[in-house]
Amino acid sequence: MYGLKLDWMETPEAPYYTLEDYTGPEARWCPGCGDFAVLTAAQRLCRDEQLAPEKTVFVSGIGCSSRFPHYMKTYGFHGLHGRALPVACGIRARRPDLNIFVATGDGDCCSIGSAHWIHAVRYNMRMVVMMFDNNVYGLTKNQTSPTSPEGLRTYTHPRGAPIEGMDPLQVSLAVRGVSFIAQTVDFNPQHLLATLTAAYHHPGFAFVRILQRCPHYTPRAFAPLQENPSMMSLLVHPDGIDGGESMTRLFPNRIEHDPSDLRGARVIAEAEQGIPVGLLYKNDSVPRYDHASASGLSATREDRVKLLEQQLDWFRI
Amino acid sequence: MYGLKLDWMETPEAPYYTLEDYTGPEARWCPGCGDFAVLTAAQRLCRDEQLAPEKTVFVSGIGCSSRFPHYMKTYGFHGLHGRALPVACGIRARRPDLNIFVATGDGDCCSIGSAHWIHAVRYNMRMVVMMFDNNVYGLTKNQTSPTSPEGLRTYTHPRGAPIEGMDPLQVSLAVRGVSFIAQTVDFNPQHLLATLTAAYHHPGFAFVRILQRCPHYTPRAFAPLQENPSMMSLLVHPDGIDGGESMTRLFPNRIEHDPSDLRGARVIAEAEQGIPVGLLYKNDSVPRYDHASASGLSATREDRVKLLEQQLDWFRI
Amino acid sequence: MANPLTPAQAPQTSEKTKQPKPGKTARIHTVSQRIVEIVSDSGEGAQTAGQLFGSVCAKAGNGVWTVEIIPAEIEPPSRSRAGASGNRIRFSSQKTRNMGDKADVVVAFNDQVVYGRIDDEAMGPGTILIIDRKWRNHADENIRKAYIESLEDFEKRGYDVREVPIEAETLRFTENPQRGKNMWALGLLCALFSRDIEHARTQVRAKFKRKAKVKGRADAIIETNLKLLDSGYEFGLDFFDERYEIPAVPWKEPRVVMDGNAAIALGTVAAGIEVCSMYPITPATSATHYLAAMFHKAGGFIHQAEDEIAAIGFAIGASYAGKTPITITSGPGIALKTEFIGLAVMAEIPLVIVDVQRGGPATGLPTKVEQGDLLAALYGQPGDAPKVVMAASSIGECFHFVITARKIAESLRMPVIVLTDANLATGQSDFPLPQFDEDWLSPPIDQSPWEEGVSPYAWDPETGVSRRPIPGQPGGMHVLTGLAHDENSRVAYESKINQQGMRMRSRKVAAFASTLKPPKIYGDEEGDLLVVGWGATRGTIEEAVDRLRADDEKASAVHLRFLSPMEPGLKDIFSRFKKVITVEVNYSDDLDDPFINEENRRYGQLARLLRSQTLVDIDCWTRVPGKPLAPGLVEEALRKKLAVMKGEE
Amino acid sequence: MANPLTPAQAPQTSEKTKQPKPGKTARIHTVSQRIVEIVSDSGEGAQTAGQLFGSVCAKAGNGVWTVEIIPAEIEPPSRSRAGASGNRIRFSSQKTRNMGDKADVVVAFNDQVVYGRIDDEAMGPGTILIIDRKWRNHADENIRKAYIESLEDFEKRGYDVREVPIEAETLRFTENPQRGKNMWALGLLCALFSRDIEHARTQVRAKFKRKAKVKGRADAIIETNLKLLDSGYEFGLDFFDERYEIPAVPWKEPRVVMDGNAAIALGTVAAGIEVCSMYPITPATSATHYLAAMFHKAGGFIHQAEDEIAAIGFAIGASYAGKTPITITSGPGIALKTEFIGLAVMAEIPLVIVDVQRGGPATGLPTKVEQGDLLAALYGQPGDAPKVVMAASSIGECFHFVITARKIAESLRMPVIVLTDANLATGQSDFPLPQFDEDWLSPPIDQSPWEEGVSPYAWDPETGVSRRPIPGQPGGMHVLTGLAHDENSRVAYESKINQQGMRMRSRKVAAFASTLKPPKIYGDEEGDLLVVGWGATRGTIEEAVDRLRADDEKASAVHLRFLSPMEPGLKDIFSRFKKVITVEVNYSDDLDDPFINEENRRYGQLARLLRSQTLVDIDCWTRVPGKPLAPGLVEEALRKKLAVMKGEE
Ligand SMILES: Cc1ncc(C[n+]2csc(CCOP(=O)(O)OP(=O)(O)O)c2C)c(N)n1
Ligand SMILES: Cc1ncc(C[n+]2csc(CCOP(=O)(O)OP(=O)(O)O)c2C)c(N)n1
Ligand code: SF4
Ligand code: SF4
Ligand SMILES: [Mg+2]
Ligand SMILES: [Mg+2]
Repeated sequence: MYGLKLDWMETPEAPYYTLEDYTGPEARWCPGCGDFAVLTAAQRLCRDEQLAPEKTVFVSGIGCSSRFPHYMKTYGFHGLHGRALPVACGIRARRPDLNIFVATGDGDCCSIGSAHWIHAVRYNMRMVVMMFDNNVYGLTKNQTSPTSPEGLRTYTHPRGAPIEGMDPLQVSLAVRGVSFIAQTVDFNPQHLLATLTAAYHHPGFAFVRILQRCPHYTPRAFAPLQENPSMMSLLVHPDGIDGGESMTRLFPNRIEHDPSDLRGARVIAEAEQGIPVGLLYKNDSVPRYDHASASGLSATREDRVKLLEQQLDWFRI
Repeated sequence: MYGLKLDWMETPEAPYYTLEDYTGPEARWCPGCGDFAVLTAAQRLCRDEQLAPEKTVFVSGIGCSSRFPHYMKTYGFHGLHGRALPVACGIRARRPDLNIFVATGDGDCCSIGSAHWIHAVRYNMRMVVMMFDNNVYGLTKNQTSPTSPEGLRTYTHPRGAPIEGMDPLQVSLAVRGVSFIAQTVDFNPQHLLATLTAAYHHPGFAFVRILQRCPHYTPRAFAPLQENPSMMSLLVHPDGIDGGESMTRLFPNRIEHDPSDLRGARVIAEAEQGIPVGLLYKNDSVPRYDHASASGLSATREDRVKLLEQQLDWFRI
Repeated sequence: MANPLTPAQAPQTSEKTKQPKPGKTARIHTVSQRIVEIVSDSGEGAQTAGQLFGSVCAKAGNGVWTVEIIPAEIEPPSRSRAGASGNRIRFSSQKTRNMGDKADVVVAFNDQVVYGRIDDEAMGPGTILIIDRKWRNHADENIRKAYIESLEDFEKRGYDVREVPIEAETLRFTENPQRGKNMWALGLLCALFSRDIEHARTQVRAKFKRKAKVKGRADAIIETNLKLLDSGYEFGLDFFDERYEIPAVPWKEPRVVMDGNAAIALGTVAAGIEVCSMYPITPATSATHYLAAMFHKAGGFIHQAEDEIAAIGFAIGASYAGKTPITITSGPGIALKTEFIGLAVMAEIPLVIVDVQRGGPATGLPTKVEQGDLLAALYGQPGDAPKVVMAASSIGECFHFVITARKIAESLRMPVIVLTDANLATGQSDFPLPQFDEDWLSPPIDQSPWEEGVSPYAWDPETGVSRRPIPGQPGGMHVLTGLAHDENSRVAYESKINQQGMRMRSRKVAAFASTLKPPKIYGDEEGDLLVVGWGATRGTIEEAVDRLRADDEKASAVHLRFLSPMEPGLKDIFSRFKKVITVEVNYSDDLDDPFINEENRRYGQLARLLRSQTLVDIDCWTRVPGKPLAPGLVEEALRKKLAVMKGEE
Repeated sequence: MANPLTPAQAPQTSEKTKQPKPGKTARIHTVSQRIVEIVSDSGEGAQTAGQLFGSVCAKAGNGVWTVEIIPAEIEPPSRSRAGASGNRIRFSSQKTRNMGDKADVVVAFNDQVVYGRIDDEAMGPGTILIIDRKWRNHADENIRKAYIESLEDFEKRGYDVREVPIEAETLRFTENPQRGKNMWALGLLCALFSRDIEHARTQVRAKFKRKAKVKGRADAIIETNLKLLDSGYEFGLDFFDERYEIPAVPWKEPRVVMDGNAAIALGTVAAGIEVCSMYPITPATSATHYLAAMFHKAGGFIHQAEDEIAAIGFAIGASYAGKTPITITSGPGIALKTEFIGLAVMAEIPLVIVDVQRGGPATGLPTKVEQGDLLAALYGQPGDAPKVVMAASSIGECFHFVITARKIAESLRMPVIVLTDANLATGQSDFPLPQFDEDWLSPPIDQSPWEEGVSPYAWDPETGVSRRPIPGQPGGMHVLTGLAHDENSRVAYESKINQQGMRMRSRKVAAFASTLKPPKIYGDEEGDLLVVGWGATRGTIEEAVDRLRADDEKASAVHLRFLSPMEPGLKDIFSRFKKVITVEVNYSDDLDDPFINEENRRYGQLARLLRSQTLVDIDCWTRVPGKPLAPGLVEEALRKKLAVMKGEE
C-alpha cells in the first residue's frame, strides 16, 4: 500500500494492476450503506496483493450485499439466495489456482444458508467469506434476520422481533474444522482491510463477520459503536490482525487474545467485555477438504482410459 | 415405575395407560440395533408420565431412526428427510396441549436438516428431540454422515471419511436460545430413560443426542465405550440427570458439572475428559417462541370478524 | 412497496366539504377515462402521491386500476432511467380492469425518469408531460444541458410538454422538497381532473396521521402536507386552460380499493386462517407485511421461517395439528417448496399456498410481472401429485380465492395453490365491499373422539375423499407418512395399494371438477376468434376483445380460474370458434422463429395444457416484457391473427 | 444393493476347463429361454447367487436381464413375505431386454418368501418351485405346520414343487448355512440349466477373492464356497430328470454385463467427468458407490454434500470453474434441486443430472420402479426453463447417455437431465463392449485469453448458442447471474432483453432438435396400433408388440429417447396408425373411472406431452405397480385395446 509495492522488482511482462482493474460499474447501494466500504477494501486488497483479475472470483447469494460481484471487474457468480457457499466450494474443488471470495448477508448465510455455512466451516476449503451483517434483510426491504436483536421492529415483526439474535461467531467457532474467525466493522476501513488481508492469507476457510451499517433499515444497529468505540474491544496479539498504530488508537478497549486459543475465543464471542473486533481464532493446520478434492488433478487422460478399460474388462463376458 | 404410580389417586374416569397403549406394530430394525432400546425407553416414559396417547405426537424425518413413529401407538408424523423439526415446530405453534417428540438421525438432523436444527434450537419451542447418532447413514446403507469419524470407511468413502466428524453438542451449545442439551447412550437403558424423562419435563427445546449402535454398519462406533465404560464421563449434579445409584455405578468416571454453566458445558463437550454422558446444559428461563406463537389462541371469532370489518372499512371508498 | 402501516385508504370521515376557490375559467371536458402517471426518483414520494390520487379517484366513484412503477434498486441514483419510481393510475367512469395503453398525462420530477417511462412504452404522441422546470436553472451545467436537450426530444416525440415550478413552489412550505413535491403534484392533479380537494385532504390527513404517529409529530407534518396539496391545487386551477371531469360509475354496492397483496392478507383473515408461515420474497412479502400489522388482533400468528422449506414444513405441521395454514411466496420459494408440496399431496394435508408470480426463471425479474409458474404449480413434483391450482384474475379474487382455497383444501384434504402475480400484488383496484359470511371461517378444531373403526384414510371409493383425525382426538391415532400407504396409513409396498392410493388422490380432483361449471364466455357464444386467458390478464384481454368487437370482429374471450382441475366444457366452447388462442405473459416460441414448426414449438403454458386436454389446435400469443400487457398490444396481436385468418379463407 | 467392491463380473481367466462328473441320465431339453428366481430371507445371499447365476448365463453367451428382488427393510424378520430378497434372471438365446412374465423356476429358501413372490405375481401354474425341505423337521411346531400348509397351497396353485435338502447339504461343508446355502443353490441351478460349472467356479473365485481380501482369509472361504457349488451341482445332476440347455446367442461383438448404476458410473468415467457431486438417495446411490470404488484412479472426485441443494450447487460451481460435473439423484433430490436447475438454465451452466426414478410422490416407494418424474424434469422450474431431457431405455444407454449428455450440456451450455429408473439401476443386462473413443472425453479446460470483444453470452441469433469464458481466462471476466441479463451478463430489466434472453434459451433446444432424426419404428411403418414408450419399458413393449404381431395384429412400437426436445416426425408417424397409445409406469386415470371423461382425464405423462405437441388423440395405458411391467401384462392391455377397436369398426 501507499507505494510500498516495489514495481521495479516485478518481471517486465507481469502487469501491474491498479484499483481501476478491479473496479466494475458504479455500485448501486443506498447512500451511506456500509457495503461501499467493503467494496473499497476488497478492491484495495486485490490491488495490494496484485491478484490477477482473471484468477479471482467473487461468489455471492442474493441480497443487497450479494450484489457485490457486479461491482468488481473480476470473475463473479451471483447465484441463489443462501447458496453462495456450495457454489464457492464447487469452484474451489478443482481450482487451487483461483482466489475465491464470498459475499453473503446475515439472511443469506445465517438463515436460508445456514446448513451450507455450518458445513462449509467443516470443509475448511480455502476461501475468504465476507459475511455482511446488517441485522436485517435489506434487499427485500426490512424483515427480521437471524441476527436482528430481540425487539427490532421490522415489517414482519412490527411489534418487535420475538427472540434474541444468533451469534454467528459463536456458532462458527463450535464447528469442528473451524480455522479462521474474525470480526470487523465497515466503518473502520483500516481494520476492515487488515482483516480481509489476513483472511486472504489464511490457508483455509476464513470467515469474517463484518458489522455493516444499513442506514436505510437499521440505522441504529451499529451507530452506538461508532459513536462510542468503547463498546467494542479490539483483539490484539502478535499473531492477530495488525491494522497499524493509527487504527489501534481508535479503539479505547483492547483485549490481549491469542488467536490459537479456541476456548478463549468462545468466551470473547460472548461479548461480555464488549463487541470483539479482530481475530478470534486461527489455526493453519486444520486439514483442508480442498486438498482431498483436488487430489486427482494430476491424473492424465491415459489414467482415465486405463481405468475405463480395466473396468470394462472386469464386466466383460 | 415399578408400581410407584399410585393408581388409586386418579379420578375413576381417567384411564391408566399401560405399555401396551404405546406399543405399535413390531419394530423392524436390524437385530441388535440401538433404536430398539430408545423405543422401549420412549414407551416407558409415556407410561410413567401417563401421557394420553392422543395428546402425544412423534415426529420424524427419514432414516432408520425416523421409522420410530410407526412403532408407537400415538399420533405420528413420518415426513421428509431432514425436515422433522420445522414440522414439529409447526405442530407446536398452536398446540400447547400436545406432547411432542422428535426422532431424527445424525444425517437427518446434522446434514440435510442442519439449518432447521440450528434454528429450532433458537426458537426454543417445547419438545423433546431424540437425535439418534450412529455415525452413519443407515437406511440408505452405509454412507458417511457428518458425525462419522475421520477415516471411517463407508460406501461413499471406501478409503475413509476425509474430514473429522462434527460435534452436535458443541454446535447446539453455540446457538443463542439453547436451553437443554444432554447426551446419553442406547446401551444404558436407565440413563436413557432418565435423560428422556428430564428432557420431557424441560420447559423448552430439549435436545438429546443418543449415541446409538448400528451393528449393521458401524459395529465398532460405540463398542469401545460399551467395553470400556471408563472412556465415558458421567455428568453428576443435583440439577443434573439422576438415573439412580445402580446406574451411576456403571460409570467409573464422573464429572461434577452444574448444568447451568454454559462455558463449562462447552469444555465438557470437547470430551477431553471422556465422552460426556448426562446433562450438559439446562436453562429454564430462556424465552420460548411457542409462547409467542400461541399468544393469539384465546382470540374469538368475534375478534376476527371485528378485525375484518375494521380493515375492510379502512379500505372502503 | 406500500408501507403496511399506512394502507392507501383512510376511513370515511364526514367532515363538511369546503368549497375550493374557483380558478381562472378553464374549459372543462367530460371524458370517460384517463391514464395518469406520476414518476420521480426513488424516495421522492411519487408512489405515495400516486396511491393517494388513486384513492381520490376511487373515492370520486371512478373505477380505478393502478400499477406501481418500481425501480430495481432500493435507492437507485437520482436522475436515472432505471430509477423511475411512481405509479400509473387509470380511472374511468366504468369498471377499470387493466392499466390501459399510453398515458394521457405524466407528471415527472425530472427528465431522466421520463426516459424510463419511454423505455417502458408508457407514453405516446399527445401525452401531456408535466415536468419540474427546476432543472433549467440547475447549478450543474451538464444537468441544465441535459434537461434542455431532453425537452427538445420530448417535443419531437410529440408530447405536450408543460413546465411547472414543482420544487420552487414546494420550497415555499418546506425546507426539504424531497418530502413535499409529491403532495404539491397531487394537488395539481386534483385540479387537472376536477377532483374534490376535500377528499384529497382527508386522504392526506389519514395517511400522515398513521405515518406521523410512528415518528411522533403528527400535526405539523399533516399541516405542511395539506398546505402543499392546496398550493398545488390552486396552482393547477390557475394554470390549466383545459381541465377534465370523469363522471363516477353508477355503482350499486359499496366498494373497497386495495392492492392484491392486501387482499390476500384480508382474505387470510376472512378465511379464519390462524397461521401464516413464510419467508420473505418479492413480490409476495408485502402480503405478510399487511398481515403482520394486524393479524394478532384476530389471534393470528405469522412465522418467518429460516427458509422456504421450513416455512412450508411449519405450515404442514400446523395443518396436521388441525390449523389449516397459508404460506405465501413467489417462484424461487415455490421451487424450494417442491418436495413438501409432494408430501402434502401424498399424505393429504390441507394447505393454502399462494404464489405471487414474478419474472423467471431463477432470480429472473424479481419485481416484475410474469405468468410463468403455471406448469411448475401443476407438475413441479416428481411423481404424480394432483392438486388444485387456481388463479386470481382480479384483486377482488385475491381476497375471495384465499377463502375458497382454504375450504377446498380442507374438504379435499390437499394443498391448493393460488396463483397471483406482481401485477395484482402491487396494483390497486376497486371491488365490491365483501359481505362477511360465517361460512368463510373454518370450523373450530375437532377434538371429539374419532369414530371407531374408521381408518385415517377411509377413502370414499367414488370421490377419494376422507376425513382426517387430528392429534388430540382420542382413537384417531395414526402415523402420517410420505411413503406409499394403505387406508390405515401403514407403509405398504404392494402394487394394488400403490395403484389405489394414486387413484384416490387423483379421484379427488376429478370429483371436485364435477362440481365446477363451464366458464362464462365474454362476448358471443361463437365466432371467429376465442381468446383464452388466466390470471391478471383478464381485464386486458377483455378490453382488447371489446375493441375488436367494436369493429365488428367476431371475437370472444374466456378466462379460466381453475387450472387444475380445469373448468368443464372447454372443448365444446372451443369448437364454436374458428380459432382459439391463448394470451399469456410467459414464453412461447413464435412460429416464424428459425427451427420452429407447429410440432416442436414450445407453446405458452396454458396453451400446452389446453392442447393436451382438448386436442384443439390452440395457438398462443405470449410475451415476457416484465410488465403487464397493454390492451393495445393484445388488440394489435389479435388483429394480426384475424387478418391472417381472413387472408387464408 | 450390490456391493460396489464386488462387481458381479470377474475378469476372464484362461484356466483349463475341468469336465464335471456326468450324473444320471436326464432328458436334456433345448429351450430358447428361461426365467429363474432365487429368493431367501434377507442376508442369506440369494442376491449374490442370483447375480452370479446371471453372470454365468451371460458368460455362456445367453442374453440376460436380471431384476433385483429387494425387501423394504434393511434386515426384515426371517420367514416374512415382505422380506423376500433375491434376484430374477431371465436368460435366453436371444437379446433379452425385459424381465419376462411368470418364472419358470423359483428356488426358495423358505415357504414365506414364496408368498412374497406370489404377491408380486411372479409365479404361475407350472412354475417349478425348488424349496428347502428343512422346515419339515423344524423344532417349532408352528413353523412345521405352516410349511406343510404352504406346500399344499403351492400344489393347489399348480406349482411343480420339488423339495430339496438345501440346508442339510450345506451343513456338510460349513457351520453357518446362512452363508453357504446360496452357493449350493447356485450349483443346483447350474446343473438344471446345464451351465459350464467351470464358469461358475471362476465367478465364485473372483467374487470371494475380492470379498475375502477385505476380511483377510481368502483361500479358506473360496475353498468352502467352491465345495458348496460343486456339491449343489452334483446333487442337481443326480436329482433332475429333465434338464435344460439354452443355446448361446450368436453375438458378433464382445459384450459386458452390469447393472444400470454401474453403467452410469462407467459412463461418468468415459465422459471425462472429473466431479460427481451427490447426496445419498435410493435407488441412485449405488452408482456413486461404484464410482467411489475407482474414480480416484482417473483423478475423479466425489463430493458427498450436506444435502441435494448443496450437491447441485457444488456441481454448478465446479462447472462454472470449467469442470462439467455430474450429479446423481432420485425424485426427492430432483425436487430439492429445482431452484438450482432453474439457475443453470438461466445462467447457461452445463451440467449432467441423472434422475434414477423411484416410486413417488414424496418418499413414495423408495426402492421401486416408476416413470413419474418426466413432467417434473421438463416443467419443475417456476418460469420458463428449457433444457434437454433424455431417458435411457437400456443399461447400455445408461452408459452412453452420460457421455452424450455431457457433450450436449457443454455444447448447448445448459443442464441435461438423464432419466433412468430403479429397474435399470439394479437390474443387470448385457450390451456390446463399448469401444473407447477419444471424442468421449471433454477437452482440457481452456485457459487461453478470451477473444477480445466477444461478450460472455454472445448468442448466435440463429441457434442461441454461445461460448463461455472460464475463470482463469484473461479478458473473460464477467459476473454470472440468475437475474435477467443481457449479452454481457449485466442485470437488465428491459422488456426486450428479457424477451431476447428467453428466446435464446429456448432457441438452443430448437436448434438441437433440428439435429435429431425421427425415431425408428419397431415393426411396420403403418398399421392399427402404435405403442409409444420411453425409458426402461422398451424391451417390454417391444416383446408385447412381437407377440401381437405373431398373431398378425398390425401393431408397432416407437420409443423416445429425447423427451425435450422430442425427436421430430412424430406426428407423421402417428398419422400412419389408427390408434396411438403410450405405455408408461406412471399414473393415469382410466376412462371408466367415475367422473372421468376424455376431457378431464389425467393422462400418462408422455401422453400429455405428445397430445399437446401433436394434437393426435393419444390414449395411454399406465400402471404404478412399483415393479417393472411384465410383457404379458402389456400384451393383454394392448389386446383389449385392439378388441375394442375392432368392435367399434
Ligand atoms: C429462494 C429465495 N427466497 C427468498 C428470496 C428473497 N430474498 C432476496 S435477498 C433476501 C434477504 C436479504 O437479506 P441479507 O441476506 O441479510 O442481505 P442484505 O440485503 O441485508 O445485504 C431475501 C429473503 C430469494 N431471492 N430467493
Ligand atoms: C430429500 C432426500 N434425500 C435423500 C434421501 C435418502 N435418505 C433417506 S434416509 C437418509 C439418511 C439416513 O441417515 P440418518 O439420518 O443418520 O438415519 P439412520 O438411518 O442412520 O438412522 C437418506 C440420505 C431422502 N429420503 N430424501
Ligand atoms: S437497504 Fe441497507 S443494506 Fe441495502 S443497500 Fe440500502 S443501506 Fe445498504
Ligand atoms: S442399519 Fe443400523 S441403524 Fe439401521 S436398523 Fe440396521 S442396525 Fe439399526
Ligand atoms: Mg442483511
Ligand atoms: Mg445415522
